[in-house]
Amino acid sequence: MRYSAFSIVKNALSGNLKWKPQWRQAEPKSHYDVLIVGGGGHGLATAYYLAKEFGVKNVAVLEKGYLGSGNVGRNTTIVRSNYMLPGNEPFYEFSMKLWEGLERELNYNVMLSQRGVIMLYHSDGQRDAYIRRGNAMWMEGVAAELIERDQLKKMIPFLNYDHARYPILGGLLQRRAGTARHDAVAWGYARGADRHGVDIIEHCEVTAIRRENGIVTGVETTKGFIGCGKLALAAAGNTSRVGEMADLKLPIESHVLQAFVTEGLKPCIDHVIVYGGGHFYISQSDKGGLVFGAEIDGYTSYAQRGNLATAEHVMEEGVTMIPGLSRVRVLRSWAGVMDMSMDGSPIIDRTPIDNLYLNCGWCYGGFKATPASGYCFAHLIAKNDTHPVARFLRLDRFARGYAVDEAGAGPQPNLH
Amino acid sequence: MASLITCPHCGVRPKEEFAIRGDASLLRPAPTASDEAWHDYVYVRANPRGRTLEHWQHVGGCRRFLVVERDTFTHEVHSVTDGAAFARENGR
Amino acid sequence: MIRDYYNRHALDEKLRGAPRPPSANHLAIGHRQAVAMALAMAGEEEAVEKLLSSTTEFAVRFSAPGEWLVVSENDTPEGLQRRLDALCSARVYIVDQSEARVLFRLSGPSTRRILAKGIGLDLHPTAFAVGTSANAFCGHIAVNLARTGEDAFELIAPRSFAESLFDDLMTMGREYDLTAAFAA
Amino acid sequence: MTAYRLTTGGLVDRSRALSFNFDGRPLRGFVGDTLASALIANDQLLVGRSFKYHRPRGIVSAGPSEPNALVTIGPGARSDPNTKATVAELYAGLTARSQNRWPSLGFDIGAVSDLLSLFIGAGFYYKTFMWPAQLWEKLYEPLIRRAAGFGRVVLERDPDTYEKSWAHCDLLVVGGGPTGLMAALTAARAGLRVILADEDFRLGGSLLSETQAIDGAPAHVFADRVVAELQALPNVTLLPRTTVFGWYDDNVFGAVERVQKHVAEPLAKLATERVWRVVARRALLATGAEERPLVFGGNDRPGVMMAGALRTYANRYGVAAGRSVAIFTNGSAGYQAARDLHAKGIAIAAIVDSRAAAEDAAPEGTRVIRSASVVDTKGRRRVSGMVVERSGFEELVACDVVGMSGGWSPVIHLACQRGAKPVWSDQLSAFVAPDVSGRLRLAGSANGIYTLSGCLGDGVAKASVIASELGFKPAQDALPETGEEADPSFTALWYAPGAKSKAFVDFQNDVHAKDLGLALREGFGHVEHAKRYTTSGMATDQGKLSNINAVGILAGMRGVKPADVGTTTFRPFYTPVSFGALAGPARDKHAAPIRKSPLHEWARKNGATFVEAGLWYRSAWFPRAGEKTGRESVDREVLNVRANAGICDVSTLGKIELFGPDAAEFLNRLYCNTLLKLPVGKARYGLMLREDGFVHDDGTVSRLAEEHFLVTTTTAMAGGVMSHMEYCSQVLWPDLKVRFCSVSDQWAQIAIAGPKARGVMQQLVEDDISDEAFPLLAAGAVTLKGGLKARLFRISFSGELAFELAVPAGFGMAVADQLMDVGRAFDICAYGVEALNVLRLEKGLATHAEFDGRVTPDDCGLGRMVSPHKADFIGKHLSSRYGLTAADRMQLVGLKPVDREKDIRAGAHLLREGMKPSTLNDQGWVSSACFSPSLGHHIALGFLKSGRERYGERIVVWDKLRDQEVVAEVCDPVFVDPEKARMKA
Repeated sequence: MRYSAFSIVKNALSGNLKWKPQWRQAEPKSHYDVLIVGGGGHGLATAYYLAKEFGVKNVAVLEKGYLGSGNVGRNTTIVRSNYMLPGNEPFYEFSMKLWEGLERELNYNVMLSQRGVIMLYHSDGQRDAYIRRGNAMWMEGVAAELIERDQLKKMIPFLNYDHARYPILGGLLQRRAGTARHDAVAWGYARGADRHGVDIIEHCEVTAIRRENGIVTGVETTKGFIGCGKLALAAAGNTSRVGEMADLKLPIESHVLQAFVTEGLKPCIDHVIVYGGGHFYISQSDKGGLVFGAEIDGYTSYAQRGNLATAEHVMEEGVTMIPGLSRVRVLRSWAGVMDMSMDGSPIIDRTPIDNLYLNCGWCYGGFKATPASGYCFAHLIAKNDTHPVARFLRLDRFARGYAVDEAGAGPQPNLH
Repeated sequence: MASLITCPHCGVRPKEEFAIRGDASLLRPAPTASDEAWHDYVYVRANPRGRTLEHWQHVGGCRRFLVVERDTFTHEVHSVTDGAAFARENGR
Repeated sequence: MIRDYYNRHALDEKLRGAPRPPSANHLAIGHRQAVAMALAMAGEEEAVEKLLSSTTEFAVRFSAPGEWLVVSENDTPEGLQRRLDALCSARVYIVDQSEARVLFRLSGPSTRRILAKGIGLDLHPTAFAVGTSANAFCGHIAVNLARTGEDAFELIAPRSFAESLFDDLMTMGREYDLTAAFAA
Repeated sequence: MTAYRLTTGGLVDRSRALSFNFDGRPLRGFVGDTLASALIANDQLLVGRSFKYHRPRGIVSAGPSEPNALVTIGPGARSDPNTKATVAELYAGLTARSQNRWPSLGFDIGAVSDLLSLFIGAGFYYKTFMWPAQLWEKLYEPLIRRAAGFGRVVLERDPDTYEKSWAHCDLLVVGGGPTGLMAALTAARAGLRVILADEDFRLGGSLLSETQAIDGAPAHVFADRVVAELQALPNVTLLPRTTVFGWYDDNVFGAVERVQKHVAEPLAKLATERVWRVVARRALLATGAEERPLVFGGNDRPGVMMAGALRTYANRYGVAAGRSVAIFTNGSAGYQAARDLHAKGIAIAAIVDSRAAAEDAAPEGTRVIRSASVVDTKGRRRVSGMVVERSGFEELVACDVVGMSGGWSPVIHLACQRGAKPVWSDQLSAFVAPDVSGRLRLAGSANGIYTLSGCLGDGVAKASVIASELGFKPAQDALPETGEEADPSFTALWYAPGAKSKAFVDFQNDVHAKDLGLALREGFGHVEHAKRYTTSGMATDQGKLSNINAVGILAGMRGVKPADVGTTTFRPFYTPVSFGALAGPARDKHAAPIRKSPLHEWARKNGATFVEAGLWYRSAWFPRAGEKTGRESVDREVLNVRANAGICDVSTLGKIELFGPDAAEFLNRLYCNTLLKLPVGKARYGLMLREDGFVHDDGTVSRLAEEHFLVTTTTAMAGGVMSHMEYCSQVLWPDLKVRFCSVSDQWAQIAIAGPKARGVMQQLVEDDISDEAFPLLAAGAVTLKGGLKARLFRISFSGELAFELAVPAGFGMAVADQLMDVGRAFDICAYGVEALNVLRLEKGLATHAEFDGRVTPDDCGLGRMVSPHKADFIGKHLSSRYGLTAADRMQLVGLKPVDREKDIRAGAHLLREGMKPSTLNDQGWVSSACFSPSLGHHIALGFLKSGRERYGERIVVWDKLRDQEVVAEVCDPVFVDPEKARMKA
């Protein structure tokens, strides 16, 4: 059923009883050409592009929980392509472009809101680093603007210009960046993949990877054995656990990142604002809640819950950046398990096992990458060849000395 | 854990007194060890769901690196030992 | 040309002017103590601990295994160094910290409630008895905390943080009319 | 008038009236009222508009689960949006405003959306607004945003203050009702350190609304007695007005105390809110149970309220929500409410009971309609009647309030915040807490025990078990006497069949039963999907009333048990907590501690402009009269250092002293260059790598004695390097005999640089510091004239003849003053970090602008420092990886604009002349740039692919961000005195 204003009216007039499930509850077949482990944004996007762009239709997505129960449903919904390093920027810009056409591509309103992401700077050194980044963006053809303090005051008057511990000197703005409705991304890709024949199998946990002669032949699951021609992992925070089933040695640690939402408020914050004196970032959802977060809790964790000390620190940064937040009440906190890589950048690559493919290491940045991650991973799986924009995101980059270290923090995941 | 760590030197302390360095189960290879050994030491992590050993430095207290044996799913702490003592016992 | 240089206290600016008469809860800022860090040589930790606790000439504060802060009200920094050298010769390295640390002495009936606003330790007398000392965070600042009496604590903070810690303590104590002055 | 204040009764203080204001209307209430009870007393039941359909909404509950009665309280910068009127304690001068309505509460334009509700059901926005794309941000989204949201936030500086406090106890009791009070009392008498927290401003919980007697006294009198005893015990801390909002690992709880939210003008010496971090050996949740609403047609009309709330308003606050109350119930609680209201003289229009048979006693003369359902309500902005359906027949029952009672759900929120899922109980027809750990238990109604005597007894029993576990001996006191009690049973009813109009599940988010049906139809039947698709349970009440009904309805539609549907995840915060409270006092200038150099006052006295550097404030430059820009001052300072002399505060550098027989070996492994043979009395530049081979930090290493070293670090990395050294010494090489200690705060350190530096220094120093006696890189103790012991280092960061003098911190200012005094004859000036930066740039010295965590020593031209002979050092092995040694790596170069008038700025990228900008064509970037007063034009340092082979090449410095392109000449990074003659002078 195609979605449109017309379909809404038509269905309403028949009592809204004729809407169909947005995707089928598929039961697993015995064999698929491609099995994708992980029914989150990346797994579903991969399945969608495999079927739609690369003609691989005999595909199933296996999800151990409910669809979208991982990080796609527990992030702060930010979409941007303001990276500095050549290993990252072309990839994220490719993603940004896919975002811009996603609603029509999927016939699903993911509510992409290009309201602008601004990253504040508080010292000359930080400004110079942002200029370097802004120029790197321009090199890739991505518009960036340096907003100086006076201009910023007009644009965002409620920031802490006068009493801040670290003065707000300006910001780097990407106007095309913004937010999207996170759950809708998962549902939209699921619906799209389903329409192209992909089987989406929820509540189906992979328990083992079966190999014969060094090749993956299928997976054992809670719904029985499922055979496959190629196996693709998009398991985010659970990458190490799934990888272990195939004896993969991975440069990944799972960390917990909290996010928060306030009570609903009338429109007050029109951009995505990122504090440079810490990691704090905030935007307002269309429902009115202020959605925000900051750094990871710091220890490895598979529990989707956070720590009060970190939460308090996030609030400190918040009121330091926007004093007027002080009386706004925080409604809820939640947490996701991040697949933090050793250089803070993702991995989309083959593995030492010929028909096993890997997509992981998304750290904080997985949501914005969803379309490109799916596209590039599908490209890799279908053609056995790396998509050009993902050519630096290789698994062997650490051994070869080509880390893509955006933060310059070195091989300690909790510093990225 | 997550909220409190019992430092063997300073007693029960809140999480914010600690800085977390990472996996404590890794042994620094000999300088002559293979490229692979060095790669694995610096870049590869077992990342278990369950018990793990981690270095937490008590920066707000004695500044010792502690080896915290902890469950990454339940967040239960099983033991906390001094990092140097742990290192000696494990043959460094 | 002989010069006698003036030694400036880190809180000179903060405590300028005539002090208010001390209230029941009072913060006294130490002046002119000698402070040294004693670092036991490898294998000498226990011996040094014993030696340090064998005298009442100075106070000993636990910092880390084999590391203590030694505070003397009577010695000069050089004097303390000599005293410690004599006491534990060849077992310990002594690092003068007299200029690096500022002493805060907090006393009064509300002391525990004031400190609970910044320090995560359980300060109940059964958990942190008189005579106990340890490093801890007070808010965002690392201090050495010692209980010197039922309602008396001593905080030793790095000099560069002294003004910040002073401001924090005064904020923590405002509910109880905390006053502050240099110690007599 | 329908709602009114009863003439007698209640726990409000009728002798103390309070005036307050709602939507501009001056009203009066009493001490002891909540805003909600006072509004009801003033017949103001309509208090807000709903989220999506803008339907008029009234007060539903009497507690924190309130979905509708959200108001903004307080004026201007003190306004608190979305405050639940049902928990807001009334105070004199309170001003409240309704929300989400325009132009007024009575007439709201937004209500037109109610007419469109067929078209804007759950998830409608996912299916439309897609064409044309650019209209989303311009039109649709702003419309949606404006219609959504509730209160308005005033983004102004908050005049109030906040704080935090730690608390430690043997037992934390959450909830001060019958269970909690008895538990606290039992534990306290046994000697435990007890904290009792309750969100209400008065302790007693349900006892304050109870009509049953305890030990022969009214229940609230009993509560007061217990509270008085607890108050007198030294081992008890009572925290009323305190909500425990979260249960965290290790039995740590977060709680927020509203210290002064109930006053118009908070006292300055007190925080307005305080967040408690409670470390509890044991905790007991005595959080009670929540009465469930019923899902029936028209159940959102103002006047439809929880039956228990009606009881509370009548018994505790002495207010009646109406004159003729109808009850719709599925259990005994509805009857209890009817009896209590009836006893207060309020007419009971009818009791509609969904059950066929029940033992419950209705008040005398009350009509009870069994096996019946309410299918609709009537009335405009207030209910005037309800339509009752029984056996296919409909009847309109006139009433001005409908009290609904759908059974009970234990409040288990906190127990489920750490991953364990609630467990369905068939017996209780409710989700109960999972077995979480021995350290947290539930008691009383939270534990599914709904009788008063049961609660009192369970509180005692659980506290006794806990006391015994912790080694205390609880007394065996007799339980308080209670009278006979009604059987608290009910028969679950998730959805009252036959609804004639919208039957709301989630009032605040306007989710009605049909939305759940649509969700299921579209494949969103999983409870998490249904929540996310319909937004049920996502409002400010987090579904405290609605979630259980949503689960029941989904279960019914799916044909399974509620157990099979399960619940969504419970997460902090139990009720919303302000940013301000969670942030506490660490905000604004106090967001991070401020570190001050011992020379801070000296710099200030000399007119310094300060700049933040990590936690420090450093002097940036020292403007003089007539200098209009910082640049002018910096240029003067630089030229003066090159021509005469200058002094600069470098106290903020990290300084660490090391001791021990293995100190040299330790440092030798720590730095990539050789340090083992560093002679006593000498300093050496040291470069430290990370284990991955990239530069970590640089600094100097001085050998003060055979087994005594002093290392310096950069200001930024001081903490990181200390930690790194501790890691290496404790974890990697625990057998090396080395001890170390930070001496950063012990020494004031002053750089004295310039051709006249020695002349100045010799005025102060007793010792001979001639080039012969104290050559370049000499380091050691000196005595200042007058006897002050100091340390002197002949090191230079400016390329000039230079010293660094370290004196005990307290003497720093006096010595710096003296240097300025004696230096006057040598034309000395003070210079700041900006001039320092220009001086180093002219010398091509790398700092953290260059060491960005991605460069190797060789990239910076320091490759020769990496010792090829050492067996091991941090970073040795991985330095040899292909990517770190590739020929096309970017290398540090100097850049000079070909047109000397042009400027170059840091952050620009580098392009070959004539090449198009693209990521592929990117040749490098500018790391630092400045105007060089020594050369009279701009200079820069940058990283350029294979840069060292390209000296002399012209390159485009491409700064698109500022729309600037400058052609520069690639050159050696050392711009001034490459022979180092000046430094060696």
